[in-house]
Amino acid sequence: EIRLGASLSASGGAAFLGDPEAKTLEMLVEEVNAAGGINGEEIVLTLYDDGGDPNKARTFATRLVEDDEVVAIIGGTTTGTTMSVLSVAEDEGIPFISLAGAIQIIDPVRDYVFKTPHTDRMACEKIFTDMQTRGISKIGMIAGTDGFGASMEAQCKDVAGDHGIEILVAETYAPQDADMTPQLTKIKATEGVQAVLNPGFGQGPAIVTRNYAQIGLDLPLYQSHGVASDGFIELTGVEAAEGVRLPGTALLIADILEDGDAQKPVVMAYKTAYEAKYGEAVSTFGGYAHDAFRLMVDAIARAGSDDPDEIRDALEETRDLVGTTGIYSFSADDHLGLNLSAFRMLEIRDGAWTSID
Amino acid sequence: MSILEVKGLGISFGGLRAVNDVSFAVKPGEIVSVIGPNGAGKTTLFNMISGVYMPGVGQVFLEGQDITARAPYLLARQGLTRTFQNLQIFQEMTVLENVIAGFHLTERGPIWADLLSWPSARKRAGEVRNGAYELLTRVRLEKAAEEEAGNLSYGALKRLEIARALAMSPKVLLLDEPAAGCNAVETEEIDALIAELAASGIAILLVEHDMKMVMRISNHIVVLDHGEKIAEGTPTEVSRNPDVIAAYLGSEEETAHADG
Amino acid sequence: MLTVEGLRSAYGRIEVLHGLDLEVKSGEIVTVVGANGAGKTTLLKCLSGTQPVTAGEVHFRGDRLTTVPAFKRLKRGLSQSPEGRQIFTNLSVEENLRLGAFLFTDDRVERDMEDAFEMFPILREKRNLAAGGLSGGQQQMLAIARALMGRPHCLLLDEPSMGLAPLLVAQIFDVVTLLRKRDVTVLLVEQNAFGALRIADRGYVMETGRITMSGVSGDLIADPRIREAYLGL
Amino acid sequence: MTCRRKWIQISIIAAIMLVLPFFFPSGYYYRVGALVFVNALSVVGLVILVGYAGQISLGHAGFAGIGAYACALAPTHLGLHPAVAILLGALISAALALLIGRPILRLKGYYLGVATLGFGILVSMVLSNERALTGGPDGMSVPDLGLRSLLRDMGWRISGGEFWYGLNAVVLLIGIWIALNLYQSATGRAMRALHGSEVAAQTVGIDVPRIKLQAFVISAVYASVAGSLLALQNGFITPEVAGFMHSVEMVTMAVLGGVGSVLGATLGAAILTLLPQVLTVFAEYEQLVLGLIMVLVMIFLPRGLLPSIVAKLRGRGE
Amino acid sequence: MDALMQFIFSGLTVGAVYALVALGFTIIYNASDVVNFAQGEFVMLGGMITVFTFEAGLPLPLAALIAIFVTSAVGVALNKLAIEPARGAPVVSLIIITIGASIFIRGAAQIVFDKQLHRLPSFSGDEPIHMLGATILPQSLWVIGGALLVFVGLYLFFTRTLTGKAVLATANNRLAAQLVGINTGFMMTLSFALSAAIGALAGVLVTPITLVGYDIGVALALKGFAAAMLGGMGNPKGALAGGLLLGLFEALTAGYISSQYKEAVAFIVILAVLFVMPQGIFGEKKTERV
Ligand SMILES: Nc1ncnc2c1ncn2[C@@H]1O[C@H](COP(=O)(O)OP(=O)(O)OP(=O)(O)O)[C@@H](O)[C@H]1O
Ligand SMILES: Nc1ncnc2c1ncn2[C@@H]1O[C@H](COP(=O)(O)OP(=O)(O)OP(=O)(O)O)[C@@H](O)[C@H]1O
Ligand SMILES: [Mg+2]
Ligand SMILES: [Mg+2]
Repeated sequence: EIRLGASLSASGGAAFLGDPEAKTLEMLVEEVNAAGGINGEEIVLTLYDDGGDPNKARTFATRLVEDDEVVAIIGGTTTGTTMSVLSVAEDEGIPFISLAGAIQIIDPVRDYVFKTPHTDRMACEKIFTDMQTRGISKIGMIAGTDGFGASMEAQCKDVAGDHGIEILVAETYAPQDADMTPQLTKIKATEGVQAVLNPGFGQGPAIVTRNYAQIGLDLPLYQSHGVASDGFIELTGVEAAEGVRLPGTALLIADILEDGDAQKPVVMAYKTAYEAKYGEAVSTFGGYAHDAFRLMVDAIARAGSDDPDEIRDALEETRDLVGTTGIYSFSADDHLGLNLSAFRMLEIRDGAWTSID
Repeated sequence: MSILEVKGLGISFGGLRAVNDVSFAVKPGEIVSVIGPNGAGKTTLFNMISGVYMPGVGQVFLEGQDITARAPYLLARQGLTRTFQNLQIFQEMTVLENVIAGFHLTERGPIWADLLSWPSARKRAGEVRNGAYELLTRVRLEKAAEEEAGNLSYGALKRLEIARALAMSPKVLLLDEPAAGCNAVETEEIDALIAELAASGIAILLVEHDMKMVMRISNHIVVLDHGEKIAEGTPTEVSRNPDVIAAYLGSEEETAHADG
Repeated sequence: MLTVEGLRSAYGRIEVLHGLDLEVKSGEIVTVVGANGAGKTTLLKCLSGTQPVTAGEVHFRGDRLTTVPAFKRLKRGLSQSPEGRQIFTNLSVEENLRLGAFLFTDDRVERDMEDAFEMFPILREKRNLAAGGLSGGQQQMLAIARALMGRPHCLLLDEPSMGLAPLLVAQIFDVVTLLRKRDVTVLLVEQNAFGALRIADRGYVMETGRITMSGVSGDLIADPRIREAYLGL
Repeated sequence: MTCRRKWIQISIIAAIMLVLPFFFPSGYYYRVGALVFVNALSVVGLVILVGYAGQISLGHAGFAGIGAYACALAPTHLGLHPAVAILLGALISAALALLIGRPILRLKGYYLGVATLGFGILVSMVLSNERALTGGPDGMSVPDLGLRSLLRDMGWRISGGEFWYGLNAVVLLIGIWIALNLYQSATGRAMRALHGSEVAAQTVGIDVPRIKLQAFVISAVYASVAGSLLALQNGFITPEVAGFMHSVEMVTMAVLGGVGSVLGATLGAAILTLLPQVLTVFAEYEQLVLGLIMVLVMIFLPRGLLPSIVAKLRGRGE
Repeated sequence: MDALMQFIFSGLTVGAVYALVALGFTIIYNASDVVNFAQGEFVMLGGMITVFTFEAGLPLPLAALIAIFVTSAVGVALNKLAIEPARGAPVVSLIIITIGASIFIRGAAQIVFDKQLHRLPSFSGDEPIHMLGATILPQSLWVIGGALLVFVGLYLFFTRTLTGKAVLATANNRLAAQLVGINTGFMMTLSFALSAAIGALAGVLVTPITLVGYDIGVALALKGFAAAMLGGMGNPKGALAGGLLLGLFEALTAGYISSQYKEAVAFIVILAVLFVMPQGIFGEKKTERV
């Protein structure tokens, strides 16, 4: 048997992300084992819920390594938990694929640490590129103060200049705020703002979008990949969501992908299986876990052993593995292995996602 | 020379003049009683003297020093302490610890000595403990020393409060109805205790409704009614004062009736 | 009316009542005297149901009362003015009295309240003030008045004279005598043993959780042991 | 007599600390043990405030946050050694407690609760909003204490888990010793006295505001040191350490163990730290079971684990 | 000016949510001196149950009624199974029980329902109402109206009814309450039922605005607690005023000072108010004499 470990935030503030991740892993393990495992070896997954608490995440990471004797770890739903798990993985020499966004996870590159989601920086670049093509250069920003929102806000501020974008006004809201009209009213009153960008996940972006419509702001609104799921349209309401753009993955538009698209079979397979099993829509985050798992299985299969170091080496040699998020090719100095093309610019039209690339 | 002097003390609670222009003085070793009908303002007077309430007008002097509205703990450090009509006990501490707490001023030292259990701190603790036992014996509570204070009966708690106050070795002691809840025999014991304290030079200010006790041990009596001082004098003078009889004591017959 | 047989009660594991027998007949005034810590309060608490009984029985007007919860005993006609007064300090004087008649909604409540104010005029003056602001003696009056608002057949008074001025002590004893005329039975615990025995029909003497003596008041007053131990004569 | 009881208590805990590792099947248990000790340390501090002095705090994690971030920030920005940073954090916590304690401690009960809650929230907000300094919600890494490599140079090789288990155990023992000293000292008695009745405490000469403040400052220092140790052993810290949930967790540990009892605090910390580790077998039902256990303990042992059990045992003895 | 109006509308909306939670605290506190930290879970249950029954096809009003009813039952169960058996326990222990219960309810909700966010349709559409140069959603008016209604109801309950007084008496002196014939156990049950019902009502009203998920309870309980303390615990006037003020502080701070520190500013204001009024704005001083 091959022992895999995972520490995810299936409850707590990031349950939104961690829950589909956990479900995905459980589903895929079943699937692979049903198909005979890896090279005939069954996968045993030990999954812990760290509740988004970095301290717990570290304890679970230690437990996975020392007590459960896993050969590889997937997890770290948030940047904070990832950073906690990361040092254990590095110390003990256990390959670790993170599901969190921050760039600091793989920059600088660490021997045993990989990650599947795009970095926040890439999302910002994707958005700014789209703005540029629409002739937008002055924007307002409203971000959640949770880890996701704050981190992406910082990255966007960092790269805005490179794209000739000026951020005229930056507001924030707390993750569980009920009303963002004051912040949006301030943005509305700021002279020269041409579009608004809202990094965040959870209910915040839905409420922002609804308040946006309420106070009659008719500038283009950009959301982040943090809300890339059908749930967002449901929560926001079709009317308010109309015209919102965000950088998403192929998974969201699985149905309308062109037949020739390399990702189509992968995303369709995952989407159908997940929705059939759990009766809820897939989300980008589940996709991250899917990709991490596939990468790991692929590496273990190629390594032909459950020696952590060999798995690590195999992981680093991954080439052109098609995932839901994009196509991965790792190298010694790139442990993310995705490029901007993995992001697709999506727009909500009539309550559905459309690709505008 | 009086040790405690009250001058023109007064306070109001939303329109009600609970105490109005009350003056008197207490000498060391003297027992001065304050009597008066329910709601006359006796406890309120105590509260002002002991710094629990801030007087509206007037002054309080302790050994000639103006101590008006000074915080109770400062007054305690100057040798003035009291007991309460509504029991104020450290419920979750043992009976002995209640009394030891009364020795706070003797026992306290620098905080680091307490934290590190410095020999000096331990020495002080040991001494105080013996003193506390002695006091408990004096109020006949030595058997209950290790009992949680909340478990005592009402009368026992009254005596515990007195012991705790004595632990301070006060110069001025204010006793608010010390004999309430005690029967005639028990009251006599408290009588004796108070007289003994006065004999040792402590100035005692006493509020009590048990007239037998008051008349027996007071050197001087101050009578309050509706917050005003209506009379003062020796027990004999006061007990013959018609105003006092009308407002408080009632006719001879009634007094006898009530006190047996 | 009220009979107690073999009553035992304990705080935690420490037993303080060691099998009491006691009887109060209808229309009687019965007093219990005893030193501090004898268990008088505990006895009354057992009767009002606020202290669990470990053994023995309490019967009241023919019914077994031993296991009836405290709040139901008033309905059966047993009312208590507890030690330490136990008034509702955050509520006004009037609300305290009104709650004394919690079980009733008829017109008599108003009249009873007037009676209470007659009896203790100071309470009328303070009717709208928080009861916690009353002086000690005033609170004691309120506690007694509140107990009367419950229209008891039998009234349990725990040291009602505590903290009251001599005039009022006399008045309280008058009230108790008056209650008998209204067919209210009274069980009176008093430190003012002389006063209590003078108005009572019978008396019990309690010592460390046991009844050590009982009899007609006059006999008890005359008993030298009692005169020395409790009356200080 | 009481002095002997103190040493008995300390010896029992020390013995348990020493013997336990012989039963540890893997290094992970050292990690959990080390966490128990750190949590116990901050809870012992809370016992001084809540149990002795009867003052509630719903924001004590704020001090843990200060201690933790002192160890992250001072070495990076001021070039201080992490060990010095622990002291610096404790000093800042004490100073802050001194500053806010005066006005806050005039409040009573829930009002004090909300004021301390506000303090905790302010600290965690600053930590997560001042991104440039603290790394924001994503947190920041904490340098190594360096003690372990020192030991290694001296020829004593121990794993990270073992090292922190040992260090935290020693610090906790010192913390317990101090708290027990305080309990039977004049100051400790004054704290318990004002808990019973503030007016009465005043009339025996106790400077109530000052004693409350002392309790507040002492407990802040405990929390701060615990926060520092946590940060150093994790090597990474996020504002969660100062969050409301952490404060609540601390209070819960204290109450569960028995709020007036130092030993109880240790037990409470142990249980609430171990429980989530044990409950992982329930996966989805973990929260459910955790909540249930909390409720049941409080129903059946309303004064907290240790005092209630002791009372029960005594009862049988008599 | 228009901006100010918008901030005020926002503040009132959010404030009304806080006020509803704070009002929910009032009853249980008045009956037992316990701040029920599971109050936020009642709000969550109200929202979640309505969403699930509504999605199952029931009409919204019926779904809401069921939610309120079921949540009350949960409240009663909480009292019967957790609070009552612990009678005589110190208040801190009771508080820990409510915290434990809130963890339990949250844990149960994530299993019975799910971990997703949900929304209900607004009761009167999503067309913003333009007023005084600003906009407000009709649902906000529902929430504000709901808070006012609950306030009036509670105010009358505590000042005009004997039962209300009996609830107060229960907390003030349980022993005495029993002596005057009050069934204190029933008063506790009643207050838990009412509190839970108010919480559930809040959940129904706010879900169209704030959305609902299994873990929204903690944040709401926290804000409601702060609001109740600001206004003065136990007094419906205080709960209403505290809630609305807290909402307004946050909105105005977000609008004029810094959205990042709006909660910080709100707490600093609370601290300042408590410094001057240690019992909150409408809190009454407990009258206990020595
Ligand atoms: N804090 C307060 N708030 C309102 N009224 C008060 C307060 N303290 C005292 N009073 C009022 O002041 C008057 C005097 O009360 P005080 O307690 O001094 O009386 P007392 O002489 O001690 O009576 P007793 O013999 O009954 O103890 C009473 O009418 C009382 O109601
Ligand atoms: N809550 C309690 N817990 C433990 N023991 C108690 C408790 N209350 C009273 N006792 C003990 O029970 C015994 C009887 O007390 P009780 O209060 O009934 O006496 P009492 O006759 O009313 O005395 P007093 O005249 O002083 O009021 C005493 O020994 C007392 O210490
Ligand atoms: Mg008085
Ligand atoms: Mg008694």
